[in-house]
Amino acid sequence: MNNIAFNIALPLLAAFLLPVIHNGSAKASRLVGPFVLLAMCWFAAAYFIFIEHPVALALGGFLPPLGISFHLDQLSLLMAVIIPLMLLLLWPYTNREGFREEALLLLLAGASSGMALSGDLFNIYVFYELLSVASFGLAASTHNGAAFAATFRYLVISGLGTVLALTGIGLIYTQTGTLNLAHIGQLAAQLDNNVGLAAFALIVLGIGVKAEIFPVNGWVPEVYATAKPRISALLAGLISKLAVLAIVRLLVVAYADTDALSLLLVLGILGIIWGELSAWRAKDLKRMFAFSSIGQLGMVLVAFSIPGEAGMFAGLAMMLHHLLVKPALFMLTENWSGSISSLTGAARQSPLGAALFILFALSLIGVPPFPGFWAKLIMVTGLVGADDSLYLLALGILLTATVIEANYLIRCAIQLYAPADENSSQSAKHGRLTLSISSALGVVLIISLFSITPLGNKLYQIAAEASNRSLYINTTLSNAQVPALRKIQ
Amino acid sequence: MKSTDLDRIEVNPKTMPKRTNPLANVFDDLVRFCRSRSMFMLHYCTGCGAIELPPAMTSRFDMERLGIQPMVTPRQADILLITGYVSIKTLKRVILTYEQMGSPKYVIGICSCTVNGGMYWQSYATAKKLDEYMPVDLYIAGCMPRPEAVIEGLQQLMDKIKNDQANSWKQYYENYDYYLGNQQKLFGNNWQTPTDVIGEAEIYRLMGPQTLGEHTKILQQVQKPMEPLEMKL
Amino acid sequence: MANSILLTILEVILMPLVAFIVGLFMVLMMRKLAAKLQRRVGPPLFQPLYDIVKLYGKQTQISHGLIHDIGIIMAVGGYVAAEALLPVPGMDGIAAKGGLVTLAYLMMVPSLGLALGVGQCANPNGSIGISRALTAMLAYDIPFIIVIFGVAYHFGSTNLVSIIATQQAEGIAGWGISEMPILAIAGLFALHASLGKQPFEIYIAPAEIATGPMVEMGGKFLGGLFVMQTFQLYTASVLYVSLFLGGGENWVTFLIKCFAVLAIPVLIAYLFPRYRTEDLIRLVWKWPVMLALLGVAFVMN
Amino acid sequence: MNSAQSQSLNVLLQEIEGIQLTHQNQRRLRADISADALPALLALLRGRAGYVHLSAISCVDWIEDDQFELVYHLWSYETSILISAHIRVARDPGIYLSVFDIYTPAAFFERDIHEMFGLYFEGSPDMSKFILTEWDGPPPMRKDFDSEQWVMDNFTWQDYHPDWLKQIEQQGGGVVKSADSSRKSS
Amino acid sequence: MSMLDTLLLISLLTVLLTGLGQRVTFIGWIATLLLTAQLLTLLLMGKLGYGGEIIDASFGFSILGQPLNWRYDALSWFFALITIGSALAGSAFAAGAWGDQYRKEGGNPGLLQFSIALNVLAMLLLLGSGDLLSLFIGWELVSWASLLLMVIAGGRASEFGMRYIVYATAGAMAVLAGLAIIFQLTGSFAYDDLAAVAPALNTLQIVTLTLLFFFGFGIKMGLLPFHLWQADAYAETPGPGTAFLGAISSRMGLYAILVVIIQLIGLVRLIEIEIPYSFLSLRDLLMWVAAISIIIPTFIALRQSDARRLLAWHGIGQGGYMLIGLLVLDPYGSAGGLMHVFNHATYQAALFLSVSAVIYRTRTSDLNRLGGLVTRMPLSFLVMLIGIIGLAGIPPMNGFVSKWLVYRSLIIEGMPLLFVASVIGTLGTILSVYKLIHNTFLGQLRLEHEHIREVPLSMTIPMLVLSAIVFITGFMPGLVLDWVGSAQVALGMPQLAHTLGGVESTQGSLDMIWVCSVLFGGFAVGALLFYSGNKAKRVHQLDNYAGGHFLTADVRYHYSDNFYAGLMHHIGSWYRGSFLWLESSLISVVSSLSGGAQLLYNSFHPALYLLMAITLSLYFFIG
Repeated sequence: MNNIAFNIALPLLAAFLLPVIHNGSAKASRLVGPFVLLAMCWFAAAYFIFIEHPVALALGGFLPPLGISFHLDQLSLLMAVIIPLMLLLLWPYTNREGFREEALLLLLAGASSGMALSGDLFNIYVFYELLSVASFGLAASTHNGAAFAATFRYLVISGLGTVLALTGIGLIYTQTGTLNLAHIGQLAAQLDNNVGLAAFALIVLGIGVKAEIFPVNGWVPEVYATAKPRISALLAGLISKLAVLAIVRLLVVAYADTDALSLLLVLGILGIIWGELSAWRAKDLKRMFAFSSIGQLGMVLVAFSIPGEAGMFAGLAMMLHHLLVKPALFMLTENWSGSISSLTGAARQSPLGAALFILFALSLIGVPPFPGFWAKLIMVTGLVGADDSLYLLALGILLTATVIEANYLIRCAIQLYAPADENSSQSAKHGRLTLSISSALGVVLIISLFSITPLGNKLYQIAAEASNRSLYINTTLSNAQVPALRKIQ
Repeated sequence: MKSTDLDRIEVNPKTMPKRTNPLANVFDDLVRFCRSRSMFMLHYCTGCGAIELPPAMTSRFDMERLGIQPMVTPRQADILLITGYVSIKTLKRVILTYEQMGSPKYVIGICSCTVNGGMYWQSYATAKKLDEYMPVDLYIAGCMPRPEAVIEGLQQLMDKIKNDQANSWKQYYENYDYYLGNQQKLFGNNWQTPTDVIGEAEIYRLMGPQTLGEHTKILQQVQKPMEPLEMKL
Repeated sequence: MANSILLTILEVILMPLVAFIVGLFMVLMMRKLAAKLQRRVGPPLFQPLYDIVKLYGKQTQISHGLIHDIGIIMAVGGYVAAEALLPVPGMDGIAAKGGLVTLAYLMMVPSLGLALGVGQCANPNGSIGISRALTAMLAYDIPFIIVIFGVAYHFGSTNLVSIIATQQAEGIAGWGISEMPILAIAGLFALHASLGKQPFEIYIAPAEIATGPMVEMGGKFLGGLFVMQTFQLYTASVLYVSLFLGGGENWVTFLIKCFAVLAIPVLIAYLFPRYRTEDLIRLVWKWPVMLALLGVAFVMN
Repeated sequence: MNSAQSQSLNVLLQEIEGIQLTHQNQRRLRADISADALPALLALLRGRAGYVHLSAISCVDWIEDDQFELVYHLWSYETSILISAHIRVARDPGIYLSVFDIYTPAAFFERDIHEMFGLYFEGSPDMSKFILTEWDGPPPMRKDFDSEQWVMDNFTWQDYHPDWLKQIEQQGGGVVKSADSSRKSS
Repeated sequence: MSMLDTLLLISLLTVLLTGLGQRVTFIGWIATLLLTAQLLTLLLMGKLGYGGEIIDASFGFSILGQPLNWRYDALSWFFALITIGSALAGSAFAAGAWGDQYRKEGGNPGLLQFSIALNVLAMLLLLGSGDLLSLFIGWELVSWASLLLMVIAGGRASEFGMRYIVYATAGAMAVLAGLAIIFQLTGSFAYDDLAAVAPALNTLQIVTLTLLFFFGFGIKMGLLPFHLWQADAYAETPGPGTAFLGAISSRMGLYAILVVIIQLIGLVRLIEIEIPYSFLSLRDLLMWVAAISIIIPTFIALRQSDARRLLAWHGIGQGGYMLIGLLVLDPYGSAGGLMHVFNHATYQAALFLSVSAVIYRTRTSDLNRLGGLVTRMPLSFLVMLIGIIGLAGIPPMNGFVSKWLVYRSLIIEGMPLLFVASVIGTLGTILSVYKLIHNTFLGQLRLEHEHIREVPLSMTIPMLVLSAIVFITGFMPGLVLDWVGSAQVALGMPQLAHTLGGVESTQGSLDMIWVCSVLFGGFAVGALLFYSGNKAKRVHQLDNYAGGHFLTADVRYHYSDNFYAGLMHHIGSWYRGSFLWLESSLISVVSSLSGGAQLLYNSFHPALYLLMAITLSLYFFIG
């Protein structure tokens, strides 16, 4: 039971040992990363399959609320499985620059698994810090001026964000006197005043930097445009989801039905408007996908701000769908960089790439048979369910945003199939690796298309469990288990 | 211009032989009577005589009581009024208009210029004898005959039609070679009108012995083909 | 059932003949009135008949193709069929089987047929004439349709036979003209415009486009158009009589009414020069449409 | 129109050497000049005296002197005096230069004169057939062309006593019926 | 395995075969064969058209707790018949010589057949939808499938396709919003739940639902404010594709309106709702939208100089008739509206095919560069003649019957201004269809078209079959009125009592058999009279009256440009393209907004703004 902690420890250890192994034998160091990720997958999957009810692990023998405790319920374990899988998919197999990027990726893996699993607010903050450090390194890995400038800007905003998050956590600590999420949940009454709300706002703005929430996502287009497509896929696809999950955890536990929800809703709506509108005018593919991911994350935020199970369900559906589609689209930009007008006739040079582009675009817009439509349908029914005029406004904006999204995505698609003219680039051919990655994601999308009903029920079950506040509190406080380091199954 | 050409055209055309069964004759008389009582006049003012026609049509002399209406296009008209001197350029258009009319058609030459060239007799540019170029039914002399004279002429034409003496339009088909010869003399050998007179003569069985001659041979060499656009699948 | 079919077939054959004869006299009356207005003697009694027999008696004539022939056949045939829908004293024909709206559309078949025939003459004068004729039709058909709506709504049915029956039931007071005077005036205006006589004669303008559609019509083609003219006058006046003047109780009063109705536009016609197409549209869309709408407003409540 | 203007005109015209001016009346001035001085005169008049209007070029065939006389009728709206410039051109080569570049309407007059008199104008834009499109004989208005003779050769004449005329004469000739008997209808 | 399953299965099979076999040369014939198979299975379900009961599909799944099921009733059978019929005509036309020429010019006939088959499958799914969710899924599939058909031609066609898809997505989102509101009211997407709760809805809900659905479905039908995309998009599609789209694609919007507004919400509610400050009820407003979308597109069609665009604009105009007929709510009007869907499909497909035949031979559809083709392409002329008589709604053809029904209901229900508006539409149609046939087939034949022959048999047969249908259903409208009657019953409207010839009633009846036979009797009399005269000699087109002028072939003696000069002189100034201005202003608003939005991301001092925002919120929260 206690080896889930390995999921965090192992990658960190591997990250630090990598330079040593590299000096030993370069070939061996290449194998370390994938091996560690496979192990992480194995452990997390083992837990995810056998768990019936959420389990709280008190690390280091100290019972919560004093000690650090991990909260393992289906949602966090699901994320724990997804993280290594995505990293395996986006691992730099053909990497020649040496081990630094691999080490950072392993660091990223460890930090994100920690953030997904941990049940302690400060612990989440620490892992979040580790995560942003790793993402700075990765974002700057293209070693050119634009990348450095973008990463620097990202650094400034992220630093400021962490300061805010810390003040937020401090405020919560002054109010409730504890940092354990479950304990905070128990004392939620004390946070139900202005200070509590301000604390939540600060944490949202703080952690929101990575979750591309409206005011703090100034860095997104520059970083995604200049970073390697694999890195921006990771950042946009995976890391932003973890940040959102952290906020949602706090929301479910402490601020269940306060007007924190409307704060999230407003930020989500603004995110959608800003994201979709600026994507409409974007000139090159990478920036367009960056803005579109801001818009999509705005939608995810709006979905999570729906009170109760329906909100969690809709949010999870939108999140997982975006996690599947966006990395694939980013991978396509590997050979399709440069302005969109240079892409005219690119479909002739890489027909499979264009077909995949259209598949993912249709699913993103929400054309019926594709899972994107079902996610959007859940969200729409959820928004209507919460009969409050602000939610109806959100529904309206969501629908108009879809129209704008359809406009610029189909404009690109038609541009691809238009006859090639003089300013279309000649090197629009896709590499075999990138095509294989995005087609793998495409296959997953199509499988989920056919098996939509079972997936829907499983997701509903996860959402129900995750949004159950009382279950969270008493699993952590009442029957936390002490993991004996000795018993390793 | 040998005089022999002249007498080949009998000047006062003999009446057509009566048809055998009486009913056909009654029908022919009726049609001839209606033809005489309803004449559509193509108001082709080629020269100064045309100024006499409006008074003939309006209230004082009122041609309509005789059944004569002015019409605009040759397709609808029966009478072609040549009112005045016919210059060679105008003669080309007059011949085209004449050939575009549906027969039985009648030509009335008003003013002495059509009879013998009138006061322009020694001009190089005018045609002297109209009936060399097309069969003329009636001349109304006078250097602009008064409306009474015009009406009198038209009445004489009505009488001629009623008792079947106004068949000169058949002359044009039966003696087409003679007329074509005169026309080619004036306009040169590659003179051609869009209407296919020889084809028409064949269709309506009006081919006389003199229809084809050396002038029509010249015409056939020069003529650009003008077969009608047949509907074909 | 069988003899009623035979009866209707007999009526359908007889009505066009009656229409042709009455139409001839209507044409004669029109030309006589025109002559009298211009202080002329005017044509003899059977002049329209002479013209038609002479035109059909023509020995050579030209045609521009099969569609040119079919155009004239449709023009004459369309009106022959339209006559069968116009009830006359003693004969109802198939008026009960197709109402007022069918008649209005059947009167468009001849103009479409003529338009096709003239189209194949391949003469721009004809095409310009036809484009002006169709524009004039667009112009005068709007008040005509409003009048039809008013009458049909007032009598509650589009069946001409029942319209005439209701009018004759109450005598003069029941006539359309006494119950809907404004509509009657608008109807007269529309009738006049639909005849295509002097002020609205832009599509036959002899000076500018050489009698428009009739430019290439000689011999039996022009004869067909003269026959169509007789039918046109007859249909217009009989329709007006059956809508507003209570239809025909017996032939004498019926003919008097028809000739009186036709005399009015003819008298007006020969005193006016021609309107240009756009002025014609402006005039017909302004006054008759206003009158007709006013009439319908009265009918509606 | 007053004498001051005509005085200044005379002074102006003296610039063309060899010009003889005769005042037919107050509004008409005739100028006889040599053939090669004409363009200079026209340019001078147009430039300095407001003679913007070349109303006509007429041609006279002096067959005895074996010369054509060309008369250029010029009109000015300021002085409103009609100047007609007369020049003489030899008949047999029959070639003169065109003034089309000074007065554009000259093209038509020159084309007409070429067709009627056979006088060729070098530099005139169009010297093709103008009115007599069917005529391919000699220029008809030259005096050495005898129109009547040509007509006698090419045309035949109406026979003045054909038998149908005799037939009418037996019926008393000319108008036989009186006017009122011919009135057909009431 | 109900009949519906076999139908959908064959349709799916067609899609797969045409999709995989695009390289095969005779793919067209395979597609035609399979479409005939679909037609046969549909006819086997024929008893639906004569009052049979509903056929349910055996497959149906429930996704995320919402049941999805498919069923066919008389209404969907009627629409399905038209869909498969026009698709069959289109693909048969494209299968033969047209396809070979299209391939030689670089087009891909296999792709065209594939997209037609895909459209048919999508439409069959939409027509069979058993609940609102499957309706919406079918709706989205149809709009995306028709996008594929529109962008095949590439070049400008993809621009128009792009513009179409923005309109279509906006429409779909409006429908989604409507569905969401219904879900909020009834908690499920089933038809009968909505029908149950409909009477209890308050006015605001009814108005929002109607407007949303009319906005959503109206875009596909090309109702007035949203009609800009249709003409260009349909005209640029390759030949048979236009015929299919023009005939049925925009009628899917009408089907959806029928199902949702008339069948479920019920039109009676719409009549009671008064619009403030105006004497119009909501239904009257919708009828006026339909009436205006009859007139304006027809008079825009009048000015077009491209044959395909002229016909496409008429497609929009005729859609207004169907809506007006259905909104009158009396058996005549609704029967007229439904029958007009069938009639319009037949003659619009025939007209588009004949125009494609002309393009096949002369390589141009510009009306000012055609003329005099009647002597060279008589069959296409005959098809276009029957088509335009149908489109103009003149007696012998079926267009007249449906327009007569609509007019009669407008007269008896006493709606004068609507009646006049629709008649103005008809008159405008007559003018512009004559311009179409005159500029293409009549007038002087051009030199370069002297050696043109009639199109091959594989193209004339579909055209002639369609025009035969137009004539037969005009002569005996009873055939179609049976289907229309059972569709009315399926919609829950009173059925129209009709005979084979037409309609019997005291307030004015129509018997097309009598009217047509008298008309042909009249033509016989006219022919008798005509051929009693002497024989007429056929003359060349240059043997024409031109005021004495000798016509030569190099001067074209033909009038076709600015055809209705007099009319245009009068109403020319009314064409100001106000809708185009509206659309472009909307686009500029969006682009300026997006410019503003991007400003935030290009600014260099995010941290400062962030700090300011935070201190402000802190002061607000804690202070």
